[in-house]
Amino acid sequence: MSFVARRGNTLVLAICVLIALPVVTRNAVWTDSAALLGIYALLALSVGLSYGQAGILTLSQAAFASLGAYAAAICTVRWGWPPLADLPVALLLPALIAFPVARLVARLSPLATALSTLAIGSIIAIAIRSADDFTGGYMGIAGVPSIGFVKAPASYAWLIWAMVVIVVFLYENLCHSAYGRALNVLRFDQARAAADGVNPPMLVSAAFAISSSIAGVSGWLYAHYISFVSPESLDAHLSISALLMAVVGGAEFILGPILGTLLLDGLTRLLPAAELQGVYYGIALIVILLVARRGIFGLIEGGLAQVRQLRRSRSGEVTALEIEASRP
Amino acid sequence: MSGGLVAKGMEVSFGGVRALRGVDIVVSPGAVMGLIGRNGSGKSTLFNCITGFVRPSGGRVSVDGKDITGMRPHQVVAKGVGRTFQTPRLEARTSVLTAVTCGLYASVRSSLVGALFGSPWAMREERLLRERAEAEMERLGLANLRHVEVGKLSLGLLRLVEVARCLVSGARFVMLDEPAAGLTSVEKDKLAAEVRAVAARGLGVLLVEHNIDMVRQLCRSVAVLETGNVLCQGTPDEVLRNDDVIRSYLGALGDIEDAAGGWQ
Amino acid sequence: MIHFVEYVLRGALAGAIYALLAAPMSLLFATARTIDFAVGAYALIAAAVAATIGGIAGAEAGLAAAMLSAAIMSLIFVGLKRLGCEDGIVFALASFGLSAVIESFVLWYWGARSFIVSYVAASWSLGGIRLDQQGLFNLLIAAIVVVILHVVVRHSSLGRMMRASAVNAVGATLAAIPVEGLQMGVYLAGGLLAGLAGLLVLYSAGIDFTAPLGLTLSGFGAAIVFGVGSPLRCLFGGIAMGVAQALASGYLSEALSAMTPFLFILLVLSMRPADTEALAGGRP
Amino acid sequence: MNLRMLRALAICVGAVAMIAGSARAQDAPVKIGAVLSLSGPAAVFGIPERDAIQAIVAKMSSTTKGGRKFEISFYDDKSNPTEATRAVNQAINDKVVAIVGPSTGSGILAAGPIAQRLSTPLIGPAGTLAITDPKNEFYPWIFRAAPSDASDVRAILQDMAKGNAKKVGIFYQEDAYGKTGVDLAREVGPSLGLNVVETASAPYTATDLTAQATKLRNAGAQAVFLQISIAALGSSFVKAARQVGLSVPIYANAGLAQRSFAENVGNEVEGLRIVSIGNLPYDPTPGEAELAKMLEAAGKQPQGWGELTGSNALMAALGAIDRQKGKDITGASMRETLESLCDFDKFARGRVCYSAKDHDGWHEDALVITEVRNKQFRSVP
Repeated sequence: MSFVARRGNTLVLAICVLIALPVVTRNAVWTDSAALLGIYALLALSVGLSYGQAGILTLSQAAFASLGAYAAAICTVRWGWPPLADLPVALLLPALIAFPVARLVARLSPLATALSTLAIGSIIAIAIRSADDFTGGYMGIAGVPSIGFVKAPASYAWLIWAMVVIVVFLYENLCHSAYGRALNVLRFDQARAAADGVNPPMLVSAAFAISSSIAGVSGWLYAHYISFVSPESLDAHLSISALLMAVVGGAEFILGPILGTLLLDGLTRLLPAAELQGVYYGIALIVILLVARRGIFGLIEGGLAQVRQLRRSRSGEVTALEIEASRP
Repeated sequence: MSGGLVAKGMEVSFGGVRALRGVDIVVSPGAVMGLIGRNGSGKSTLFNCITGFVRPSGGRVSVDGKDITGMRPHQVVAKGVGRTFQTPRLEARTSVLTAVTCGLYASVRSSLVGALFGSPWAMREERLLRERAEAEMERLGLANLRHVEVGKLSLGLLRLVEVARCLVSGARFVMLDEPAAGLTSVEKDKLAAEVRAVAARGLGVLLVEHNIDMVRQLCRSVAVLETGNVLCQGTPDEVLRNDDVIRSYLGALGDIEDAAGGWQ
Repeated sequence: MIHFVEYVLRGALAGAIYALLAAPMSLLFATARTIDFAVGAYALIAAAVAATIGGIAGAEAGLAAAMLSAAIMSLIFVGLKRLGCEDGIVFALASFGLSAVIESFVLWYWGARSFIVSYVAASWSLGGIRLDQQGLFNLLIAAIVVVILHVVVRHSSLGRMMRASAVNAVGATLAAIPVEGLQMGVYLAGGLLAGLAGLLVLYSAGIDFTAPLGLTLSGFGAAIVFGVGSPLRCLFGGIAMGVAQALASGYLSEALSAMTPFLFILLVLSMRPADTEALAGGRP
Repeated sequence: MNLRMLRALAICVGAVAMIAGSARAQDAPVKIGAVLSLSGPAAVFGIPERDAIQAIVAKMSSTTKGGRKFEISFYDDKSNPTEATRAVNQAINDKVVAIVGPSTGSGILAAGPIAQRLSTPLIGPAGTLAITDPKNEFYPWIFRAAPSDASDVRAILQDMAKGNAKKVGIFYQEDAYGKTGVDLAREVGPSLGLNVVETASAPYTATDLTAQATKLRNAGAQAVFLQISIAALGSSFVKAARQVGLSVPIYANAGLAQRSFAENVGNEVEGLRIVSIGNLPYDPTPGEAELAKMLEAAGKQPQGWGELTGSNALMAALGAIDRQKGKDITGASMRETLESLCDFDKFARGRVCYSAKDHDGWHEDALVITEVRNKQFRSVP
């Protein structure tokens, strides 16, 4: 029972995926969108973990994703590794860079954090595009092979969303553990967390490293799905989009970033494509932020809380104040 | 060094200003030690110094003979010294149970990776943590608040949750930072009873407090700080009869009203 | 050696623009604990309007356009606040939205063309180093603006009110400080300064629709690198970044020189002592 | 034979074909997708490309010379490879038989596998060398609609070699276009007696280029080569060069052959040389003049060569459609036809022949060396 209760988000997501994907994969464009959405959702989830949980306002997630993507491309195309053998590299490489970076930024204010992650992201991007022979420079690497049996776009959509479900499962485990609770305390009050016995820089760094690994996976999937990576593929704009997606959906909620991804990406699909797209997009973004300041999930949760309270007061359940008054 | 929480010759200076000038203080197991003094007298600095939030420039701190000088806050917690905050910033929607469970962080044994993958061991530990937290809440009479959000609690209850959170970690020494500030008299009485019960369980309590009545009620021994020095030390009645104390501390009652400032 | 000095001087001149873009960010942070990521877009719209109309009237219209855009941002800010938002990051993200709107509008209205106008073409020779007057003029303007801001923020009652609004908005309101009006005013002033920066870019290097994000981030870097609180530090931040960039492009390989501004930022931030406010839980 | 006669002839042939051919195949319009950068940094090219295509379609009332009805739908690749793949996917799902675009090299490389999988050719108006590299698995499906970067660089360096300069400094923008140009110049230069002594670069949004100009001056460059496509960056460098006393001849690659660049640097220099794909606004060939007229009729001001490359790609697609009179047209049949398409109707100069071995089609004869005079590009005889 508690196993189910503590994995509500994973279950909801898994059910949604099982219902939606068979329908979606009937249409080639929707299939493609589903696959890319899953990749972006992973990126937004990585922002959710680092900003929503660990409080690191990050503008470098796309750079970590590109590390994962290049790891995949270089291992398979340059070194001839079989696909899947490159997954550990795509997972570990971003984490190895993110960990020390987080040690540096954990003690800074959010703005300075944003600036330094932006700087790290840019340095990674410049390093990648400057290593001509190794990474293909600005031209990137084409012809990244498929992951074994996964070839058709529909299978990719399934693989990618399976990965999203797995990540949400892990994320939810983390949130319901002592570490997740500590992160939550830490975000509001580092001193309070330290007094609980938390080593703030250590925990934040670990969380950021995990978040970067998630970004790495998203890049790994990207490289194998698109079969091409270049410095423009996963650029700084995407880091900003990922942050927006996470915040719009609700960064502190597990499924918030996924919802934000569906919403913002859906918007760019529906809006007419041309010079004016940015106008529509920007206005939509501002309106969403005005309507849902804690993200769409915050809005939903606020509504649910109101309903719950209403029901409680009707059913005559005890409230906190009453309990307090009745204490011996 | 003897048992108990011992701070000897604590020295702290901030940019040339000496906030502590060789303060000695001993908290024995099962006793409540009071620490009073005017604002700026160094109470908070001493407090932060012992708990690792401020690095001392001189002196030694030890717990049951083990040196903990200069350790970081989380290491100090691991040595069995817990502390509370006056008004902790918590996410308003956290439930009381979760808030108290947070205090158990130091005793968590399963690894981050284990937690991530939800290993059976980690799950079992998680259950144990909750049981321990519930037991502590039961003891402090918080059990029926389990699912109430901390944002909805009164200040008094929030302080009690803080105390619970501190105790649940298995701390042998508990440092309370002005727990009674801003409480109603009913709440103060309740709090005093809880603190006494804590001491009765054999824990050492260091109580930083402005409220003289509370100190008199609870403490066997009181130290008065003045400009970074211990002005005098003794039983509450001795201390409160001391002329210096009356002049420097009680004479300036106006300050006490401002005492609801930050913990720093 | 003479080359070194030349690079330093050129970098300092280039940094003036960053400083001008950083100043509104610093001012807004000091007043409302948030950042306006649309400053690059204000600069762009000012330059586009000024280049289209031309002359002094164009410059004035450009500044007006920038301030109008900033006024929209201030309304968004107030709207968010009235709806109960206190998170500075949300305001900042909303300004990303406005930046996208302006950038896209410019692309739609003016097309993909670039804007550049040359008024002052003369240059002065300083010990064999030729410095163009426009660059010196830019630096002068940036310095004057920043010094004025510094005096206002640090030494006037307006500045005290601004700082009070940021530290404790409720308290400031109780103390009869028109917090919201003040913050809106700072947004407008930010629009004016960013517009000014846009004009100077228009008169020196030129600008096109792709510029906003780059300009914003340069300003952001200059504003944060030495501490966000003070306009003077913005000037130093901007100039330091300009100099670092110029020296790097003079002496280092392309890859390293592209990295230099970012490495510089990281270096400075890593030397900064731990943020005590953050340690105490104060995340603005 | 002039164009009008050609057209009359074509209409006659088309009419005959219409009667002769299967009525079913002729009824439904053939769909063509245009995946172009309508936003983002590559919009500098994408927007003129779209404008030209729209103007031509309006002029032809959506009917090829051969009398076949066609339909164009536009998609934005946002100057981003991922978006390019999505747009190509969408276009093919909308049943297009060929795609004009994507606008950028990386967009084409990213979308190539999709074009191959879904059997729809891409006609890319980009100069990027790698897009027609026979080593690509998807090579058969990509056709180029502009001279490659290698042709451009060779043409302008040949012109530079006619001057006295031997030591060349290069200034380039930090992207794929900029870097490719530098690499090519380093490769081609020595065979023409040109020695690259120094390079300097800047990101798109650099606000000051005097340090870069100083670097080239200090290296003793006798001529400067600009590999830039952002007009603001180009103008800014020219200005910076003059400020720091780098008064050597400047040569620029085709990226800067944009109207706003000529107008911006017109105040600064005379005689700056630029290689260009045609010379649309200023010294047009009759074909180019016709396109310019169409653009003006559509209310657009010609900007440079973006219109020409866009028209090239469209005309290649239309040419391939016309070659398949009376047949059912599919992506695969378009590819096959394109692969042997030669001398089709178009506006730009140069002789174009695609073959299985040559997917580039366009070569140096499509280029012209121009000179900035009086704020205009003037063709150098």
